[in-house]
Amino acid sequence: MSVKTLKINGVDIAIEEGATVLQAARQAGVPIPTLCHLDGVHDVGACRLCLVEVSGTRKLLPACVTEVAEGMEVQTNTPKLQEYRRMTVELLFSEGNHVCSVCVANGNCELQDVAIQVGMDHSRFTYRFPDRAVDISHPQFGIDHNRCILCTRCVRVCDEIEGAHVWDVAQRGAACYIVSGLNQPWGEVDACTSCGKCVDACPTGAIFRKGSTTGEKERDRAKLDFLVTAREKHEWTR
Amino acid sequence: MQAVTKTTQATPKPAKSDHPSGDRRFKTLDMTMKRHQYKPDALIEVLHKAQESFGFLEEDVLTYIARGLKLPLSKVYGTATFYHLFSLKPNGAHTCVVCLGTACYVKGSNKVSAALEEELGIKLGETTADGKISLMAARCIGACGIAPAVVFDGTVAGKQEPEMALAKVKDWELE
Amino acid sequence: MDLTELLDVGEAHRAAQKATRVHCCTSTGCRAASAMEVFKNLKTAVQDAGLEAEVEVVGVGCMGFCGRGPLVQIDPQQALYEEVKPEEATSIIDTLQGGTTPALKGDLQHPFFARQVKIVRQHSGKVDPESIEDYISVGGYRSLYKAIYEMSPGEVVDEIIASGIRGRGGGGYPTGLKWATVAKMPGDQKYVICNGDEGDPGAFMDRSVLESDPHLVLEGMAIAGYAIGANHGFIYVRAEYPLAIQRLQKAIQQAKKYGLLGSQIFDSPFDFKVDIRIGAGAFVCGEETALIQSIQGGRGNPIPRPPYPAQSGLWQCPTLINNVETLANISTIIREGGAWYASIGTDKSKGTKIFALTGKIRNNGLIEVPMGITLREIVEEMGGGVPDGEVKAVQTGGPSGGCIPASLLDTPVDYDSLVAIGSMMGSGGMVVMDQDTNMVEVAQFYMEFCRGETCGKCVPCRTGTVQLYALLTKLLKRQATQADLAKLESLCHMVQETSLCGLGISAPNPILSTLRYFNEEYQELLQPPAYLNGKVGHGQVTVSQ
Amino acid sequence: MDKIKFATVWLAGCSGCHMSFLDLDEWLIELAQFVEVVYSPVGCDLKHYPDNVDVCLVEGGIANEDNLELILQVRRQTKILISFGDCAVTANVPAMRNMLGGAEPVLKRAYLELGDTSPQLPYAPGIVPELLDRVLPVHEVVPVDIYMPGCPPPADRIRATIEPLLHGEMPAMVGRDMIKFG
Repeated sequence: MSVKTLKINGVDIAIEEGATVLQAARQAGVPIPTLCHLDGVHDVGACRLCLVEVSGTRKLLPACVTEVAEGMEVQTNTPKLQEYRRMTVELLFSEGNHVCSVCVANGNCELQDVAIQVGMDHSRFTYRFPDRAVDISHPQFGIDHNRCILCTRCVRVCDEIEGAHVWDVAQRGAACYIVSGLNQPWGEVDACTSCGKCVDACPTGAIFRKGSTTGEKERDRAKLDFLVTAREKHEWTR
Repeated sequence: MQAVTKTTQATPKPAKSDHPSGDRRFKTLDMTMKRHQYKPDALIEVLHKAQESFGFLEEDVLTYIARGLKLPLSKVYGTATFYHLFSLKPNGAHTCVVCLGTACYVKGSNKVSAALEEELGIKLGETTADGKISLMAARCIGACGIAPAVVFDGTVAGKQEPEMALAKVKDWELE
Repeated sequence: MDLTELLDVGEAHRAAQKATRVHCCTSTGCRAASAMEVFKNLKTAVQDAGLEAEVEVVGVGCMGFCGRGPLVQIDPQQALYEEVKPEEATSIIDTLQGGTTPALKGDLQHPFFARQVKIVRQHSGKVDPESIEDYISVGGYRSLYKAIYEMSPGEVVDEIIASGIRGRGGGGYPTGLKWATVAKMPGDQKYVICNGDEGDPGAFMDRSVLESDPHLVLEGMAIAGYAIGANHGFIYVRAEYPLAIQRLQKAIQQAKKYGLLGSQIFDSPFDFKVDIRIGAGAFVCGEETALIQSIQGGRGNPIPRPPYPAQSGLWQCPTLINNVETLANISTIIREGGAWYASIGTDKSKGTKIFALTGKIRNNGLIEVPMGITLREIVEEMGGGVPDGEVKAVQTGGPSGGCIPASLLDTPVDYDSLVAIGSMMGSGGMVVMDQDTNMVEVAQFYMEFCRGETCGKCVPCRTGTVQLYALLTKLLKRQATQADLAKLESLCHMVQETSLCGLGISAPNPILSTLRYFNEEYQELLQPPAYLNGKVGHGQVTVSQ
Repeated sequence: MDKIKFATVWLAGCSGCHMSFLDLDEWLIELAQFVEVVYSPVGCDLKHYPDNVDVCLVEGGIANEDNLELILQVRRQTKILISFGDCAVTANVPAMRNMLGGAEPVLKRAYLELGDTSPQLPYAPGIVPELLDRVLPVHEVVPVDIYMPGCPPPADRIRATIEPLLHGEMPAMVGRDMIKFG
């Protein structure tokens, strides 16, 4: 396999052909914030947090789906990118009802972490306060749409790893929401195997284990990694 | 054609996908799905046919399609709700679609829609409580040359003043 | 079928034609003004007058002057009648025998008609869109024959490159380059998609082309298929265009019957079939990757490019996606040659473009003009200006375009000039606005559209459009401050630069262009911050938000 | 050296931020050497918000007419206004009523639907301030100079925010210790 060399923030990096800019950055220890990316499932390039500047193009490119190329020069943290990332996170906070203080994921939430990472001390955008539902019909889990950022990690993990395709996205635009089955209560969807992968995949407190209260959500992210490695490389031990 | 011969057999054996209700409209769906070789890619084509035959997409129909095309339920629901033309609720006996495209907007279609909303006591996108009239908005029906345009039960009417549209709708109300 | 047979069909059809043809428009616009009744009455009138031997009434596609429909034109006399009422049909036929008619006489020498250069619309309003023989009789499918038998696929691509034609769907990507890319891709299975999801409000060029001359588009698709090595094409049409769909269906059947679509076209090894896919009401499906998702039966969510559809499109196969108007140019380019086509238009924008001229303008309708004509020529000469008042702005490019102020009416209409002034060619909507139009309201109108049409996949477009709409609403309620206006502008840039697809990237254009040219209308709406009580406060604000 | 005129106000919040402020413990004594507390529900008994306040910590969102009146006055009469805690910064828990859509449905839900004995809407003009339709974060009403999130902000964060101000410097509101919500 051939190797490509590129520069990220001025640092030389060599990585195998076909790798993404995000993988290259991680290998080099350059932090790029992400929300919709999840190792092991396909990338959708939807959250736009991982946008980077690549010399030679005026367009900002999502690191998660942009393949490395020979001689590529990438900037991951220019003032413009910092500003746009912060705005993106502010937009996410203003779109849902994210009340960290009463959330199961407080202290263990990727949205909260990203807010800190991008330096968001407040949202300049008006909170929308949408009227969203909570579904606790499943015996073990619940989904609180107020906390959902529509990253679709649950949709992909359920389809691509578990193979159950319980979830999908319904409606469009601001009305989009994660739907289970034929818009049925989650607990009534036959396809659900109660495997809990969506709980582990959810970056926020939107999908949670019932019975956990503020700040108690824990997720075993390593389990998903393990499963993917096991299937792809046939390594069935941790 | 095969579907027709099947029904004329002495002891008709229902095809696997047949709907237990025996509703003929499901047969139409079967034929559409068969024409597309039950490929999951045909979902939108089949939804169009279902909407045409049933008037709207009820749960039963969506489940039937999901089974026929071997698709997850959530995917069928997600796709059906993505597109404006698919309706999961029944429409009124009459439909009145106000075009809100740019040319119509510049020529005052918002006044037409406001007048209709007031007359019918419903908002765009809603159906009157008696199920008689659905009031809808279109992004652009491409009849910009005769703006503002309104579509009454599928027939395009151009250069509409609020009074003209009201007169038409009032006729329906009297029916 | 071979060439002789094709020529014979045309010849026989011409021979059977009557000396006088009464063309009556039966397209959507005129139908809404009872054109079908006029059509029926004209036929009866011909019978009643006993003129069947020398006169025929033909239902045709769009003649362009949609604002004055129904239109009737008698040829070869070149007599045009506008706003024809059903009861005027008899007297119009009477004129053929020296009678007179009260029907409104049109003026074909008016700049609205005289300044047009018709390539795509060459047969519109002249041929019966439901008759393949009519199309063949005016030279139809000859270019397809020429491509298959007289040119290699590579030569066809070269001809398109030489023509300099750029995509008519809005972006203006060089068509020849796109064809060459797909042609070069490895793989046995490739597809041609004709994008007929004309969603821009205020635009109906593609509808008119499909309704008036469906075979022209089908022929273009087949030539494209031959050039890039595809044997299957899809034509994606909005469900809002039922007549276009109906006529296309008929056209495909007729072409199949004559062996002009399907297997072994013109008895050559080239196969090409065309299927129609009907949209279901989603503007975003005009975006090529969303359109592909939709053809594959899914939500119309765009996916990141690269890979471009040319590399990996429909079912991961190399796919050529062209707009209706682009494909409708192909047959003529092959017939007349790329060099001929390149002689029309400007240096970087070749050929002609159809515009839907609507809004506050005297002459409403469709016009096909050479690239490089100025907006002023279109609006004032051809369009006849604003009925009562003056042009304030011209909107081009729909929700992705911008509002051009009257002061820039001398801008030539070509891809690059329009982008330079903050708008875009778009698919061809051209909406004229006068002094009664509030530009902030126009920006809000477009943002409402984008907010409702965003697919919801990427964050900036899904939530940014909502926030932009809210800020414009706040402005119009006279509750916004200077800080809000600054926020509006910075959010516009953010949505433009970070959105996943063209919808989001271009959604802020109507705001940015009105901010640029009509800034005073925004300023007038601003309020001082409430805490100042209308005056400068004693509190010193060190950091403002 | 003149002391810094220091104030704290309590709008729509639970007073938890003020409790956290009191958690500064012995540092409060140090703070007292630098500041003169001119208005505060926990620090002094003055009833009127004075002119020329240097620094004001604002706890809570803007939920009613009273909050609105006070915050406008605070802004006019204060140099550095600090949004103190999540309710001030995001409107937080008090704003969860916003999802119901407005003041009227909230009052109906609280006083009529859930009223056990004699359900009635509160009405006491001039005594009970009217609810605003929406609970707003402070910066939606007036400009804010420093945002200090947290529910409540831990005492260390409060100190790290105020301490630089005592020396005429602005605090750096970055990193998990300073700007984590919740």
